[in-house]
Amino acid sequence: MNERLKSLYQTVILQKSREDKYVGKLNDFSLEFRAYNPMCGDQFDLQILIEDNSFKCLKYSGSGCSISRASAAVLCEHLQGVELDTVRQKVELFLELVDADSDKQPEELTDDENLLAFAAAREFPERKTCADLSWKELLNQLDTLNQS
Amino acid sequence: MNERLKSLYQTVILQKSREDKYVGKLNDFSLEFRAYNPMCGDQFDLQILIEDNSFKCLKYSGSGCSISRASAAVLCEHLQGVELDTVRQKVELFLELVDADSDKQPEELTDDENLLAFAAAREFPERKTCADLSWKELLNQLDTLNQS
Amino acid sequence: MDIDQVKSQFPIFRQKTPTGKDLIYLDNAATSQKPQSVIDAITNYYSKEYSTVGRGAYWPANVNTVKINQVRSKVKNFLNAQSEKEIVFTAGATDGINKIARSFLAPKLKSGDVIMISQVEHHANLIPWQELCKAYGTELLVIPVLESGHLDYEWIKQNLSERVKLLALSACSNVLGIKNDIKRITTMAEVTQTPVLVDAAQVLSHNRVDVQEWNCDFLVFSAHKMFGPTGVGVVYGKQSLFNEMKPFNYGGGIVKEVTFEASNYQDIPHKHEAGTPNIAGVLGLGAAIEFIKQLSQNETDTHLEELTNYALSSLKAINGLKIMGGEQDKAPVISFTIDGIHPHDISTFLNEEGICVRAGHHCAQPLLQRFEVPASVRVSFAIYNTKSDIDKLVMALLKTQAFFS
Amino acid sequence: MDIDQVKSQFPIFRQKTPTGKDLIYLDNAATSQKPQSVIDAITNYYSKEYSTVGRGAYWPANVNTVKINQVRSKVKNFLNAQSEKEIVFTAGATDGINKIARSFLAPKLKSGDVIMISQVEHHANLIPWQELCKAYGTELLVIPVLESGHLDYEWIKQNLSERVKLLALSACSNVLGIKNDIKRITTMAEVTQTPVLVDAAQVLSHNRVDVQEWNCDFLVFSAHKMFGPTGVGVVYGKQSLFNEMKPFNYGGGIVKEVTFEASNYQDIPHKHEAGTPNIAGVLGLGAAIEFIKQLSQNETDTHLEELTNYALSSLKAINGLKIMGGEQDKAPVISFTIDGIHPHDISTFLNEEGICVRAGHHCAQPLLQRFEVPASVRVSFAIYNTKSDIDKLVMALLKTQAFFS
Ligand SMILES: Cc1ncc(COP(=O)(O)O)c(C=O)c1O
Ligand SMILES: Cc1ncc(COP(=O)(O)O)c(C=O)c1O
Repeated sequence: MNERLKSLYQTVILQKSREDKYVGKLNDFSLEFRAYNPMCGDQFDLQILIEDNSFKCLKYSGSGCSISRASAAVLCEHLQGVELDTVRQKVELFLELVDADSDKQPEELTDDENLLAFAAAREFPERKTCADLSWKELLNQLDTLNQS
Repeated sequence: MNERLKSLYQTVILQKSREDKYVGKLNDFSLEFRAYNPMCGDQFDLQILIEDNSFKCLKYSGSGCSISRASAAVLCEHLQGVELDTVRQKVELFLELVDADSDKQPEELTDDENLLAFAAAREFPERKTCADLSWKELLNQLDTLNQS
Repeated sequence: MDIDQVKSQFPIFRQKTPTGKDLIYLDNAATSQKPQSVIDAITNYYSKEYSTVGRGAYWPANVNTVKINQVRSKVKNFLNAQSEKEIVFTAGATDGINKIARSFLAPKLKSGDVIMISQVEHHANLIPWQELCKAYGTELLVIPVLESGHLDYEWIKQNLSERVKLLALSACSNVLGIKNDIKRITTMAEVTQTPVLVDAAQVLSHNRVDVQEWNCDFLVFSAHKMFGPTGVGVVYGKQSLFNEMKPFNYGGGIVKEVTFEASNYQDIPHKHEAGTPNIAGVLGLGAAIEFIKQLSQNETDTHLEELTNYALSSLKAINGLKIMGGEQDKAPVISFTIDGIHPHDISTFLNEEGICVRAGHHCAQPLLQRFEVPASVRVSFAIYNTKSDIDKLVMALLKTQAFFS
Repeated sequence: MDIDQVKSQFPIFRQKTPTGKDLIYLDNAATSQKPQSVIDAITNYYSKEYSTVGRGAYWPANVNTVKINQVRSKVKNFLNAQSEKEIVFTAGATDGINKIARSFLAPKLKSGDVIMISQVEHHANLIPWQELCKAYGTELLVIPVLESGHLDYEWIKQNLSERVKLLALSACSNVLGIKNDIKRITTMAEVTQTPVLVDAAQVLSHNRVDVQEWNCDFLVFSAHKMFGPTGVGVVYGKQSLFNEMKPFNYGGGIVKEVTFEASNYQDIPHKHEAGTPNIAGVLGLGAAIEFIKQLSQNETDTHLEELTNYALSSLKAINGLKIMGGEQDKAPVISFTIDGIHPHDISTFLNEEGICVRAGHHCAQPLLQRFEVPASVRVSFAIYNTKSDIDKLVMALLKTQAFFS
């Protein structure tokens, strides 16, 4: 096991990909969308309940590699309880974290270990789409929400 | 003027390309066809009067390079008076004469100087289509005649 | 056959991967590596005698025109076609299938007609027909594939009818690696006078093809999967069909006379080759055919069969590894899954070891749905692969498994 | 600019022709020679990091996927397009025009509609429209060309109407070398909301193009005429049009979800790029753009203008030589005839001197009919040509004339 790989699949990612805390369906939700990567077949359905102007409850279901699963799980965890106003900012921060073209070091962006784990994707550009699949689609949804 | 070119454009070819003995239209003809090279635009209309089972009279009109013009002229001259039975043989001999892939030397095929002049086309494969344009189309016509 | 000697003709294997490993290239079903002779044919053309073809009476245009015709002849012999007129150069297999769909089939389709394909088709041999069906109210009939990866030949017999206006079928699945019995199918199709198009994309690097023996009406392939360059392929078509159908494209080089009122077309195959062709690509394809011919077909067969069998038994020994499809009529293409590890993660781990495999749906989503697998790992072999490649693959898989357990 | 230094980047000029002469390549309007950097981009790909793109998470597939996207970006900047989404790779200009004809125009045509082209069009930008007219009962309106080689702009204004569903026009005639005023035409076409397709095949090796300034809806070109490889080209299209239209081809890489019932498509530009692309071609195109960018545009302009003017005055001094069209808005392309000598014979004589020119109708038969010329000789210059090339051309023409008189 080399160091590059180790950093990509840190304990955080392996753990989160196995956790089922956020796996499932909501009975009641405000927003539902599918994050799908046609190149590899990874596919997740995300559901979000919005109440009191914040993300009250999030769930995901579907299948994908360990990185995309962990990323969906961390999305749910990280945005749970977050106010609508600050959601976009948090999503954009995550997207910058995994973006090898960013001129900021990951540590300058956050000290949240669960998020930082994904920064290793910068070293594996072909896995970036796994790391940011659900996040990118959420950003699209926010754009659509804003327009309507 | 190098030797290769000289042999291609021997006096025969230059002369025949300027002769107008066979240029024109027949009032009365048995066979009329167009020899056309879409790649270079050379285009000749040939008319043949067949009487007493032989090529009685031949004429051509149209435009083309000196080699294709000379070749049409020599076709008319060479086939004038020839019996139907032997036309194909003569056409095929000419086609072999200009064919670089033939394993016969031109001199083995004929001692007719007017025909031999075209053998230089063997050295200029890109001019072969000029040398054999009218002849090839005549062969097509003979095939069609035979079938009908 | 001396595989080391063969492999040494492929310059890519001379270097290390970015992680410092030997390159173990096992994605040959996607595209194959290039021998030096193919690269040289291209470089030579661009640096020593570059020109267009078909027009231009100067050197080097005359030389290149002759060479392109020679390659056409080589392709004709390679496929055992009857004539050079049956060989049309395209941009690849996908391009070829789309061209036949538009120029041959579309103009004669009417609602109520049927197009038949199979469940193992690559998207390239599925979506063009699906779109025709949408546009013309035609029905798409799909030959079911058995658990073994074989087509249900009985089903074909029962469902073929005069209504079927085309049967489009791959000679070998790019996921399961199971070869279809084309001869058997064309024999059935003859009865109903259904033209048969063969997608031969997967077979030409390892199998000889004889279009006369197969008696197919069309056959397509891409050069890049048989050691040739990208951006070039071939459509073989029977002369009568090539003659009757509309030109594949309209433009320069296909016309006899043109006025603003009308144009008439050159004879086949030129009628179907509008525009400046991929000349470097065609020359490279010629060199690729020479490369294949210079290998002994028997020894190639034996080598690839041995490799495939060795890989099958080595892979099956891995706990939780499942191979898709059976082992009969098997080309050197193996798809599998491993319990609890996603194919994409496997691919990343293997890449660190310099091993290239494909993870995903391999442009055959309906087939994966049929086998109820969202994604698989695919390994596929070519003449330059060795048993040692497979040993390293297995080792790396075991290491990956250890990490994820 | 140091032309010797530029020329030295083109390996083909290092050798002699079969008749022992220096190569004087004057058929640049047909295709241009390749600099070493373009050849290297291709060789490097095939011999050091060959793989497919878009799929495959391994080295070198990941590297090549990034590189292809970089070339897309380069093309976007080169044309000053708004977005990479507006750049679709094709097999060449002919391929691009056919694709727009089929995917954009055909589905919306109805009888009574009009397609407008001009009298100077290459067959590639004539026959696809002619065929659509045949199929859909559409009318083909042809903009007349004046004796000067300029279009009749007044005529365009008078004949443009809402009925005109596309105006397809070359930026520069490949026979006369006269550049058309695209901006003026798109301004007129805006009034009637007629989409404009620009055939830019002839301009990219010597002119900068700005699709936003031109405000054209589509633009096509081939890489091989701008120092790039064969078998690859580009269609630029405005995003809204690319979005609304049918995919150019159907196959792998363009779909999101596929079942046997239906498929839905990826976002542009990928929606229009089915199948394995001509990867080597695209990489070579990237290198060709770099080559052009590295030249100073001003100095290129000056050099080619000087060459063209020098050629015009030298040629005009030859007795009986007639140049087609005028000298205003002239690209480095000159067509001429010489009294009493057929262009084909001229070409053979020049070839003996190592001089490559084109003789014939240059895939523009209707234009030659318009000028009542059955065939012409065409010379066309690129950055590596010199005044000495032209001197040798003129000498050889005089020798030819002497022989035939
Ligand atoms: C069976 C099959 N058909 C068609 C194709 C398409 O080939 P290309 O992408 O070269 O057009 C492929 C390769 O991806 C294939 O495996
Ligand atoms: C003006 C023009 N349009 C289109 C083409 C066709 O280009 P290609 O043959 O590369 O498809 C050419 C070149 O022959 C041309 O000069």
